[in-house]
Amino acid sequence: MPVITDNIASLGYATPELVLAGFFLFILLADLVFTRNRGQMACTLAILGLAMTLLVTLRLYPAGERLLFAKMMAIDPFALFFKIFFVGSTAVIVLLSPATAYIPRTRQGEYYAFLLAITLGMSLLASAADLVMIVLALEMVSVTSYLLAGFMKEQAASAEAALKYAIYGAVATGTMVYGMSLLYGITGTTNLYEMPQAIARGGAAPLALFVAVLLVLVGFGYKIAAVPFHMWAPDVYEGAPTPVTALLSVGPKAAGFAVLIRFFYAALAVPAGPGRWNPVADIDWPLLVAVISAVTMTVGNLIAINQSNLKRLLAYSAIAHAGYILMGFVLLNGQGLYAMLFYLIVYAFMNLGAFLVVIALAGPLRSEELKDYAGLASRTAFPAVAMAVFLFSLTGIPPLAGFVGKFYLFAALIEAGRAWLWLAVVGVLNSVISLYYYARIVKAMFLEKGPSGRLTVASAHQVLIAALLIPTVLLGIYWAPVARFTDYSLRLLGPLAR
Amino acid sequence: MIGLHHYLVVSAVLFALGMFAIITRKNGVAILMGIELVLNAANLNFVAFSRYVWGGLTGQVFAIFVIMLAAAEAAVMLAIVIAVYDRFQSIDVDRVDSLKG
Amino acid sequence: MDLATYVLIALFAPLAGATVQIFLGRRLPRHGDWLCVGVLFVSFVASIPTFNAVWANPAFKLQILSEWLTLGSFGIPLGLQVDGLTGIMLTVVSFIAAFIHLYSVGYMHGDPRYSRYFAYLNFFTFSMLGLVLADNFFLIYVFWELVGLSSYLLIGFWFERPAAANAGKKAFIVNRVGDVGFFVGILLLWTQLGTFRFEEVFKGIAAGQMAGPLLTVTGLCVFLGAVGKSAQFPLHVWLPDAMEGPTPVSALIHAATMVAAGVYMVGRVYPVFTPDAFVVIAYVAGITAFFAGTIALTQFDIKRVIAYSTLSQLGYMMLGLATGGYVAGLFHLVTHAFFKALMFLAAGSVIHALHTQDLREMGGLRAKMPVTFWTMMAGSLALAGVPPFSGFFSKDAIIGATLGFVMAHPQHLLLALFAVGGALLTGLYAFRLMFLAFTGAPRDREKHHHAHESPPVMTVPLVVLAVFAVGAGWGGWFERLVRPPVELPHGPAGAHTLALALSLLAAGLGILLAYWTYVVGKISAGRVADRYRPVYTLLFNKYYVDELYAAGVVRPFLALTRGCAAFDLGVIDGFVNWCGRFTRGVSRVQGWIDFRIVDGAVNLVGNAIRAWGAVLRLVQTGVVQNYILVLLGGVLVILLLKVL
Amino acid sequence: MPMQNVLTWMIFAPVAGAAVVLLLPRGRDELVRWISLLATAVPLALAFWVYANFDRTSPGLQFVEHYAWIPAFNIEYFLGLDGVSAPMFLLTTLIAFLALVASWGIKEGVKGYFCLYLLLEAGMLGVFAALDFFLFFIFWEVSLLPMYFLIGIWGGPEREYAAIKFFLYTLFGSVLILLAMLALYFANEPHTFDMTKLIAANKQYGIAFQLLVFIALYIGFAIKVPVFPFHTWLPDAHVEAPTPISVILAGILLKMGPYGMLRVSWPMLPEALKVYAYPLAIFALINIVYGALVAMAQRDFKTLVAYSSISHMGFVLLGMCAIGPQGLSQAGVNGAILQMFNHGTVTAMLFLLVGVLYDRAHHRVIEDFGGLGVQMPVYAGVATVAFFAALGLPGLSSFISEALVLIGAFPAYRTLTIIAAVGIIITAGYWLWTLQRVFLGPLNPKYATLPEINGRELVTLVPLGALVLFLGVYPMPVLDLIRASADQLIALVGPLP
Repeated sequence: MPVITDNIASLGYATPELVLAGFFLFILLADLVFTRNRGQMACTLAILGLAMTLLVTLRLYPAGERLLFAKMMAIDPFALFFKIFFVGSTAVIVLLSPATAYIPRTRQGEYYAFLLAITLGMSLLASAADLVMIVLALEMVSVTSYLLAGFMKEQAASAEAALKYAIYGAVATGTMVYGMSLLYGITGTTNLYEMPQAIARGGAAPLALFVAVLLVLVGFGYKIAAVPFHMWAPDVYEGAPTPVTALLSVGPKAAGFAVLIRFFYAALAVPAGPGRWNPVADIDWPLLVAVISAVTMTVGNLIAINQSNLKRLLAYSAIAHAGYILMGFVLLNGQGLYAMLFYLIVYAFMNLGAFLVVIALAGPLRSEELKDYAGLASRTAFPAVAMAVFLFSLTGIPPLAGFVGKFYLFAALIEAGRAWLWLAVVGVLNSVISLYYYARIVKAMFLEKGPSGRLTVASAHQVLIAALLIPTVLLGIYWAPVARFTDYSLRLLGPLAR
Repeated sequence: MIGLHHYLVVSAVLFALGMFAIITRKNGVAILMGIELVLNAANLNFVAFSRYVWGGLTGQVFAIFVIMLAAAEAAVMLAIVIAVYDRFQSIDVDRVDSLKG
Repeated sequence: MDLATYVLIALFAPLAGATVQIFLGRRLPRHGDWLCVGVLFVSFVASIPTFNAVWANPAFKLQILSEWLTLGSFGIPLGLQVDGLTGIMLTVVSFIAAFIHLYSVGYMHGDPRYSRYFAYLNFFTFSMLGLVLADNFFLIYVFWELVGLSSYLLIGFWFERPAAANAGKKAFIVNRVGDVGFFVGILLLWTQLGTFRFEEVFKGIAAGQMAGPLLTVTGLCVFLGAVGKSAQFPLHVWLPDAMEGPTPVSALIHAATMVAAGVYMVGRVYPVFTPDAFVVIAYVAGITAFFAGTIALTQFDIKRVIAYSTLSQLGYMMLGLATGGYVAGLFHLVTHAFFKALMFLAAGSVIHALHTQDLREMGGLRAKMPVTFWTMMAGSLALAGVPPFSGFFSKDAIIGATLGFVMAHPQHLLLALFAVGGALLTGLYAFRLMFLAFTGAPRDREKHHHAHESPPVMTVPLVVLAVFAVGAGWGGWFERLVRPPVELPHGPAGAHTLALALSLLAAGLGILLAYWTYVVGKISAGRVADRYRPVYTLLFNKYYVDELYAAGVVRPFLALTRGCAAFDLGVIDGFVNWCGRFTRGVSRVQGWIDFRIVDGAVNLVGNAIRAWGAVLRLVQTGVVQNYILVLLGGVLVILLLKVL
Repeated sequence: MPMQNVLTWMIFAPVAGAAVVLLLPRGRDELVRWISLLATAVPLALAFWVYANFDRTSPGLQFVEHYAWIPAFNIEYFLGLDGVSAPMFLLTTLIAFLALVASWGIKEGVKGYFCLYLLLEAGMLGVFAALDFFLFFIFWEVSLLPMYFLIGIWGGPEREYAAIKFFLYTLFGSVLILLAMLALYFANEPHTFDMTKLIAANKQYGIAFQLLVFIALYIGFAIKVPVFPFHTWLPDAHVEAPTPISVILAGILLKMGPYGMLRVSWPMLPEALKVYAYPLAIFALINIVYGALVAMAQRDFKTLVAYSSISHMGFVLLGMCAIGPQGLSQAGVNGAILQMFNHGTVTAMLFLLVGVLYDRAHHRVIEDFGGLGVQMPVYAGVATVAFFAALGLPGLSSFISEALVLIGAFPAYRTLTIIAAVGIIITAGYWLWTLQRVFLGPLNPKYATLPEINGRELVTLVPLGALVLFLGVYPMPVLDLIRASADQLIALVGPLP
C-alpha cells in the first residue's frame, strides 16, 4: 500500500474531514454572528456541508488505497464506504430535526455543529490506522456523543443519560487506552499495519497479548454496544433526544465496526490466500467474538421483549443487531466482512426508518410509549405501514432488505462449514424471538383498538420516511448494485478478492 | 535499580485504584478523578515502554495526546455533572437512576 | 343395438333419473315420480335382452372394458361383465326395484320431500346395478360404498326424527367397519397378484400365486365387507334400526339392493375364499341365521320382525355359500328377494292402513285387506319354506348343502343344528306375524275401523311380486344359469333326502306351534315368556348387542377422542406454556415483574422467553457503577475462561 | 400479452391489482372489490390457458422463465411448472378467485384487506412456480406476512393470539428452511440455488449432510402442513381467521408444506429420505388418526374442520412416503399430489360452508344447531356433498386420492396402512355425526328464520362442488398433469432399501 508521509500532500486525501471540520467551525461562527433564523441557517449549512463532504468523498475513489500522514490514516474504499455511510445517516438526522421539538430554538446552531463534529469523528475513526488516531477519533465521537445525549439538559432524563454515557464511555476508553499501552509494550509500534510482523517477531507471551487485545476490545465493544459492554446503551438511548438516539444507534455503532474490523484484520490477522485470514500468534479471538456475538443478540432480544418504551425497545433491538453483525466478523474471510458491510447498509435504512417513525409520531402523539401506539394504523396509515415494514425488515422477513442482510450473514456462516453452524442456529432462533417484540408493535398499531382522531405527521417526515422506506423494500428485491458496491468496499488491505 | 517492572506494577496499581474509585465513589467528581487515574496508568505504561524497551518518541507522544484528551474529557464531564446537579440537586451517581430496566 | 348398449342403458337409466330428479325434481309435474318409475322400467326392459342372452347360452360372457386411470404401470380398470349370475341379478334387481318404485308412488304420496325420495331411490338402484355388473374389485368397492351412501340417505330420509337420523348414521358407520376390511382385502390381493380384475385374481389364485393363511386372511377381510353389508353377526346391528326408513326403502334394502350385495359379492369372488375361511364364514352365518330367528320371535314391531327374518335368511344364504351350496345360497338370494320385497310391501300396506307398526295393535285385518293378506300369506309360506313356494326350493338346497358339509366334517355338527333350528324358528315367527296381524279379533278397534285396502298402485306390485314369490322356485332355471366358479366337493348322497325331510318337518312344526299359540291358544305366549323370563328378556333386548357396543366401543371411543383433544390442548399446546408458567412462578417470588399477559399475545415459547428477558432486565439497575461492574466482570470472566 | 411470460403475468397481476387498490382514494370500497376481483380473475383466466397448453407427456418443466437476478449470488428469477406444481398452481388461482368472492362481505378496512389478500395470492402462486430456491423462499415468506395481518385484523375475538402464533410458528419453520437452503447452496460447486441443478447433484452429498439438512427442511415444511406435533397453530389460526382466509389457509397454504417436501427434500436428499421414510410414515399415520380423533371431540364447527384438515393432510404425507420398490409408488405419489388438490377443493368448500352458517347464526357450536336440513335444504345438500367428499366417498374426489395413497403405501407399510384405513371409519364417524347434529333431527326453533344460502355464496361453492364431483368420477384430467412428473420424481428418488 503506498504511503504518503508528507503531511501537506496527505491533506489532499483528507478532504472529507477538512470539509466537515470547516463547516463545523463555520456553523459555530455563523451562529454567533447572525441573529435571525439561526436554526434554519445552521441546518442549511449542515446539509450543504454534508453534501460537499459526500462529493469530495466520491472524488477520492480514484485514489485507490493509501496511507496518509505518516501511516496515521488509511484512505481506501473501505474507509470511503463508511464515510459515505456516516454522511448519509447524519444527513437523515439533520433533515428530520427541523420538524421536531427536541432541540431548543436557541441552541440549534450548536446542535448541527455537533452533528457535523460527530460525523468528522466517525470519518476519522473509519480511516484510523494508528492506535493514537484510533484513540483520538474515538474520543471525538464519544465526547460529542455525550454532549448530544445531554443536549436537552433541561430534562432530567437527558442529563442523566449524558452523565451515565460519559462515565461509562470514559471508563471504557480508559481501559482501552490501558490495553493499547500494553499492546505498544508488546509490539513496539502503534501502527496497525506494522503489528502483525511485530507480533511475529516479538514472540510475546500469548496471555499478555490476549489481555491487551481484550482491554482494547472493551473500547470497541462499548462503541458497538456488544454484551457485556452494552449496558450504557438502553439508558442513553432512552434519555437522549430521539434524533440523537437514532444517530447513536447507527453512526457510532457503524464506526465501531469500522475500527473493529480494521484493527483486528490489519493488526491481529495475516492474509492466508485471497479473502482469507489467519489470526496472528494463535490468539483465538474469533471464538471470543463469536461468543460475544451469540450472547449479545440473545440478551438484546430477550430484554427487548419486556420493554414498553419504544426507544428503549429499539435500543435493545440495536444491541441484538450488533450481535447479528458480529456473526460476520468471526469468519476471518471476505464473505463475512462483506455480509457485515451489507448488513450495516440495510440496518441503517431500517433502523433509522423505525426511529424516524417514532420521532415523527412523538409530536402529534406526545408519547414514545408502546401503549399509545394502539390503533395507530387507523389514525395515520402511512407511518404505521412504514413502521411495520421497517420492523419486519429488522426481523429479517423477505422480501425486505433486512432479510437479504441476514441472508448474507447466515450464508457466510454456513459456507464456513460446520464450525460456525451453532452460531447460525443461534442467529436464526434469535430472528424468531425478535419477531415476538417487533410484532408486538405491529400488533398494537394494526390489531388493537386505540383512541380515535386522526394524527397529522409533518410532511417533511413523511417524505423522509418514504425515502427510507423505498430502499428498505427495494433492496429486498433487487440489491445487485449495492452488492457490487459493498464488494468493492472490502478493499481495506490491498485487494480482498472474495 | 528501578526498572520497567516497577513502572508496570505502579501502573497496574494505579489502574486498579482508578477502577476501585470509579466503582465505589458516589460523587460524580470523584469518579472523574478515578478515570484520570486509569488514563494516567496508561500514560505511565506508554512512557515506560518507550523509555526502557523501544526507544523513540512514539510512547511519549501517545502519552501527551492522552493527557490532552483527558483534559477535554474532564471539561465535558464537569459540564455534564453541573447539568445533572441542576436537575437532581445531587451529584451522587446512584441517585441518578431513573432510567433503568 | 348390441347387448353392451342394453347393459349400459340398464345401468345408467336410474343414474340419469336420479340426476335429473335431484336438480329439477320439484319443478317437474307430479314432482317427477313418473320419471323415476319410468327409468326403472326402462332399466328392467333393457335388462331382458341380457337375460335372454344368458338364457340362450349359460356360458355366455360379455365384458365391457376400459381404464379408469392409468399411471404408468399402475392402473385402475373400469369394466363391466355379464355372465349367468349377473344376468339374473340385473333382471331381478331392476324388476323388484321397478315395482318398489311403483309402490312408493302410493306409499310416499304427500311427503314434503317426495321428489328427493325418488332421486335417492333411483340412485340406490343405480349403485346396486353397478355393483352387480362390476368386473373388478376396485369398481365393486366403489359401488359398494355408493350403496352405503344411498342407504344412509334413505334410512335417514325422515331425518327430522332423531331415531331415523341415528339409524342412517349407524348403518353407514357399521358398514364402514366392514368396508375397511374389504378394502384391506383388496389391497392384499392387489399387492400379491398385481391386479384388481376378478378374472385375473381368480387365475392367479388357481395358479397358486397366493395361497395358505395369507389367502385365508385376505378372504376373511373381504368377507368382513359382506358381514357389514349383509348384516351378519356381529355387524348386524344396523339392519333392525334401518326400519326407521320408509317401508319401501326397507323392502328395497332387504330384497334387492343393500343386504343382497354382500351375499352377491361373496358369490362373485367365490374363489378367493379358502376352505378355512369358509369354516369361519359358515359359523358366522349359522349364528346369524339362528339367533336372528330367536330375536324375531319376541319382537312386536311388524317391520322389525321381518327385519330379523331377513337377518336370519341372510345367514342361510351365507351358510349355503360357505358349505359348498354355491348355487343354493345364491338361489335363496333371488327367491328371498321376491318374497321379502313382497312381505315388506305388504307390511307397508298394513302400516299405511293402520298408521301403526305394532303387532299388538293389529289383528283381524284379513277381511279388511284381502289382497294384502293373501299376498303376504304367499310370502310367509315362501319364507317358511313350504313347498311348492319358492323359498322351499332354495332353503332346502341350503340345508342339504349344510348337512352334506356336516356329514363330511362331523366336527361342525353345530352348523346343522343352526340350519334346522333356524328353519323351525322361521316357520314359527313368520306365522306368528301372520296370525297376530290378520286373524283373530282386532285389538285396536279404532285403528281397525279406519283400515282399508291400499290403492291399486300399491296392490298391483304386491300381486306381481306374489306371483314370483310363489313360482320363482320352479323349473330349475337357476341351476341352469349359475355354475360354481370352482369345483365344489359333493356331499354324501343321503344328505339331500335327509335335508328335505328335516326342513319340511321343521317348517311344519314351526307353523303348527304358531297356530297353536296364536290361533288356537293352547300355548300362551305370555306364560312361556314369564316362565323363561331371563331368556325372554335377553331375546327381547336382542342379546344386548347394541348395549354392548355402546359400552364397549362407542363410549370408550368417544372418551378417547375427548382425551386426545384434551391432550392436544393441554399437553402439546401447553408444553412451553408450562415452561413459561414455571419461570413466571420463579419470578413472582421475586415480586418483580408484572407478567400479566398485557397484550394477550402470549405464545408457547413467548412466555418462557419473556420471563427470561424479564430476569435479564433486573441487571439493568440504572446505576452506572453497576454497569461498569458488569463490564469489568465480563472482562474478568473472559480472562478466566481463557486461562482455564 | 406475450405468453412466454405467462407465469409472471399470473403472479404479478394480483400485485398490480394491489398497487391499484392502494392508490385508490378512501371510501371507494365497491371499486376496490371489483378491481380485486379483476386482479384475481386474470390469473384464473390464464390458468385455463396454461391448463390447455400443458404438455401432459413431458415430465420436464414447462412455461419456463429464466433470468439472472442477483448474479453475484447466482440467484435467478426462475419460474416453471411441472406435474408436481401445476395442479396446485392452477388450483390456487381458482381458490383465490372464489375466496375473493366470499370476501365480498368484508366491511371494515376494505382497502387494506384486499391489498393484503392480493399480495397473499401472489406469494402463493410464486411458491408453486418458483424453481430457484431463493426465489421460492422469498415467495414462501411473502405469503406469510399478509396472512398475519389478515388473521390479526379481520379475525375473530382471539385473532391477535392466533395471528402471532401462526406467525411465530411458521417463521420458526422458515428459518430452518433458510439454513438448509444455504447448506445446499454451498454444497454445490459452483454455488447455486437452481433447484434443477440441486436435484441433479443429489448423488454428491454425504449421508450425514443429507440427514441433517433433511431434518431442518422437514421441520420447516412440517410446520406448514402441519404435522403432529407442530400443528397447534392451525386450529387457532383457522378458527380466528375470517372465512375466506380460512379457505385460503386450508385450501392452499397448507399444501405448500408437502409441496416443498416433494420439490425440495425428496429429490434433493433421496438418501436421507430412505433412512427417514418409515418414521415419516408413522408421523403421517399419527396425523391421520390423531387428527380424526381430536376432530371428533370438537364442539366448534370450524375447529372440527381444521382438525379434519390435519387428518386429511396425513394422507398426503403417507402417499409421499410410499416411494418404494414395488412399483406402487406411482399410486402413492400421484395419490399424494392428487390428494393435495382434492383436499384443497373439499376443505375450501367446508370452510365456506361454515362461513355461510356463521354469517347467519353468529356462532359455530355444533350442538346448538339441528334440523337445518329442513330450513336450508339447498345449503344442506351442498354441505352433504362436501361432507361425503371429506369422508372419502367413492364418486367424490377425495376417495380416489385417498385410495391411491393407501394402495401405494400398503406394500411398504402394511400395518400403518391398515391403521390408516381404520382412521377412515373415524372420519366417517365425525362427519356423519356433525351432519346429524347440524342438519338432521328436529329443527331448532331458534333457527327457524335462517335464510337459505344466497346466490353469491352459491357462486363460491358450486364450482368447487362440481370439481369435486367431476374429479370423483373421472380424475384423469388432474392425474394427467401429474403423472409424467411423478414418474420422474420416483425415478429420481429411487427405490427404498
